[in-house]
Amino acid sequence: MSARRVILRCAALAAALAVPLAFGQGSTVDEIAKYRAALQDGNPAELWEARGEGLWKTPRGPKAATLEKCDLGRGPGIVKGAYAELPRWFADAGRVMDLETRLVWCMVALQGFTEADATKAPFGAGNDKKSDIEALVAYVSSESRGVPMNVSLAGPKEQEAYRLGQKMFYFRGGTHDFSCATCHGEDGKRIRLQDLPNLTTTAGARKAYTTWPAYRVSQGELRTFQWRLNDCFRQQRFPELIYGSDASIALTMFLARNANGAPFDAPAIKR
Amino acid sequence: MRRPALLACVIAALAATGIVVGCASAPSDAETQAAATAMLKASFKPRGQAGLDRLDQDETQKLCSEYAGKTLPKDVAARIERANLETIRWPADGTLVGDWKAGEKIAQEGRGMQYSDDPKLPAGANCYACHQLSPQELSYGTIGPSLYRFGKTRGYTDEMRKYAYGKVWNADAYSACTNMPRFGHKGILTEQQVKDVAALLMDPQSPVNK
Amino acid sequence: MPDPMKIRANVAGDWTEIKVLMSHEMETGQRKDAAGKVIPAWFIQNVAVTHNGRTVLSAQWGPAVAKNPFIAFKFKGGAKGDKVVVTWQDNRGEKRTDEATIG
Amino acid sequence: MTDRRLALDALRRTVVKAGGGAALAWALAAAGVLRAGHVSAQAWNKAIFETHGFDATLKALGIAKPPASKDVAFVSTPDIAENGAVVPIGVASALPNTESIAILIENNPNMIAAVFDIPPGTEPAISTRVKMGETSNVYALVKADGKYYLAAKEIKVTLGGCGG
Repeated sequence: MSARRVILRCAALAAALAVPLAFGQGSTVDEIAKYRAALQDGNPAELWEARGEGLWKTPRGPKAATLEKCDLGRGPGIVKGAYAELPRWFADAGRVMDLETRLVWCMVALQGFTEADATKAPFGAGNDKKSDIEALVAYVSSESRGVPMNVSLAGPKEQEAYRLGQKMFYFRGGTHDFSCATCHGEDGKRIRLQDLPNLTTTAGARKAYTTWPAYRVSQGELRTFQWRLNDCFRQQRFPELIYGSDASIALTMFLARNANGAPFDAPAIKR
Repeated sequence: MRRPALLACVIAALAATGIVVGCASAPSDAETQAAATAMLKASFKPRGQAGLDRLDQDETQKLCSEYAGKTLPKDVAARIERANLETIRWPADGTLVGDWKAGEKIAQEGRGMQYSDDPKLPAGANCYACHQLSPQELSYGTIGPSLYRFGKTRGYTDEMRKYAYGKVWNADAYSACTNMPRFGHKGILTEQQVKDVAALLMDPQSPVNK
Repeated sequence: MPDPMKIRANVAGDWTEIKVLMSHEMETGQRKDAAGKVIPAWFIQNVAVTHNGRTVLSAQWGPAVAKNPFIAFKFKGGAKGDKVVVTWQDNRGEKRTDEATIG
Repeated sequence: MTDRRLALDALRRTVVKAGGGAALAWALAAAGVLRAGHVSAQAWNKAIFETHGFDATLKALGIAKPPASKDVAFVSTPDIAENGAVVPIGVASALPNTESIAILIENNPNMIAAVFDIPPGTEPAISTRVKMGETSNVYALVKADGKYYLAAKEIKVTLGGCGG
């Protein structure tokens, strides 16, 4: 029925025209703002947050351990405010990590999962293929709501990740010559009717970064920042970004650091 | 996630090729660029029609990445435009515009060249993602300029038809480091498709010119 | 087993406001999977909300209710500390009941 | 009290057809007779959820075309939905003795999306979210004091972003 048609249209895009002539651009934009506002009250991301909290506190894996001793950077078990300080350097892992790579690391180190198991299905697909990581990210990130972003570049590896992430942002490639900057390098632009944040400015990076993870109504799923990057590169016509790869973390570092100072405001809800 | 040693490898590789990486000082821009490129190649995997070769930059992509966010020097811009102009394959039959109705469909179609797309299906150009064209379509983007009344305002001349075709085939030939893909040059669109898009812009009967 | 609901129940003056989020696919039965096979319909059909054993809202739904359904409404007579109970049942006969305390 | 409500009106017919039992349990639960959580049966009026188009739907409900009422209003309902998979709909009735509120989407394959029964003491206003396959008229069908009333609104469905 409707959902199928919605998806077909999504895929084909061609049908995007359901708005008749009488509607001016101004009112279209206003009405879509109203639509987005109406969604704010009652965000299904809360369902993921609740499931994630359960997963965090339940003994799991070969070692039957909880994640309550997982050190997200502020000390073992401290979840409050952790997301607002990530990515960061972790000496025990010898690597700069974002939340998702850190969660995988904890699932391996504390719970005894293999890395392959922990990263098997990072992006959920419906009730039969729920992602534990998406739920954990929803929970952990929700514990930073209202906390100002405070990503540190104190260490050399953190600085390096930031520099490489910046380069990556401007890297043009693929069949379409797209880089991140193609769509996210200027103020006030949009693709179709979708507003594009200018991620090269503090204001743009803040607005974008602090509203991920988010419940995507188009997918009915809670999506993380790794997913956001993965899907951007798909649309950039690049090959697939490897989950938790160095490039994914470097780019996250670049964007998260640029958002410093802004209160974190997710999980959010988006189209 | 098994790549904590990657950056170290990159640095080692750079050192091996004779680039000295200072320990205390920040690396040069070129060194960072090289490290970023190496990191990128290790961070993607081939999927569907998108192989790792898509990360191999051609000269235009390399220069446009290097100068992104900076002013593009005039001589570099001229070099890029010249090189890209030479790539344009003009139609053997001399006809530069095709069917605007087919062009409208191509302008609406967002699929093509993504690893999630069926490579057997023709790719679209998704012009509306970035441009206003036919006034009936209100869901258009603003990354590129409005092309509404493209032919009507510029005149239905041979020169403009040639420009429309050439621009769709290889936009960098006319504007170095533009955001616009090089649809013909990169094999996204066929010659006929480029003609059809040109028709959408240049046919007096096209809704774009109404 | 279905995931728990998220229920908010807050009293302000005479009115108690209830907001419920349910974890459910709400599959329409008209979509196809990647292999072209129809994905069977799977959706919540009945919902009931009770306060102190009295029904304050009941509903019948079709598959056009959005995935991970949300409802919000108000009723009179709730007091801080009272329990509100929400139950749903879907077309597979699966059921979920959760409760919340009015705050 | 149960027969005052739209869904239950229709439900009774199902109950009769199905021979009672299970369906009745839900009806009773909905009416607050059984304790919540003790409902094991399923009662759902299949007939009213399988109609397409306005006339067929009214017929399934067993009613004539109701008059439009200014006392039935859409609240917090946008004119344009950025994505048809989730369309917020709010309906409020100012009619005395409102008994039920139904949401109907004309161009969906099945027109009735949801029926809410409003017992005394519950505000006749409900917010929820529906799916829409395409731009369509959306109706709020309210039963109050035994009579039906209607409000209509067109909601346009568009899609943004790159697509695909």
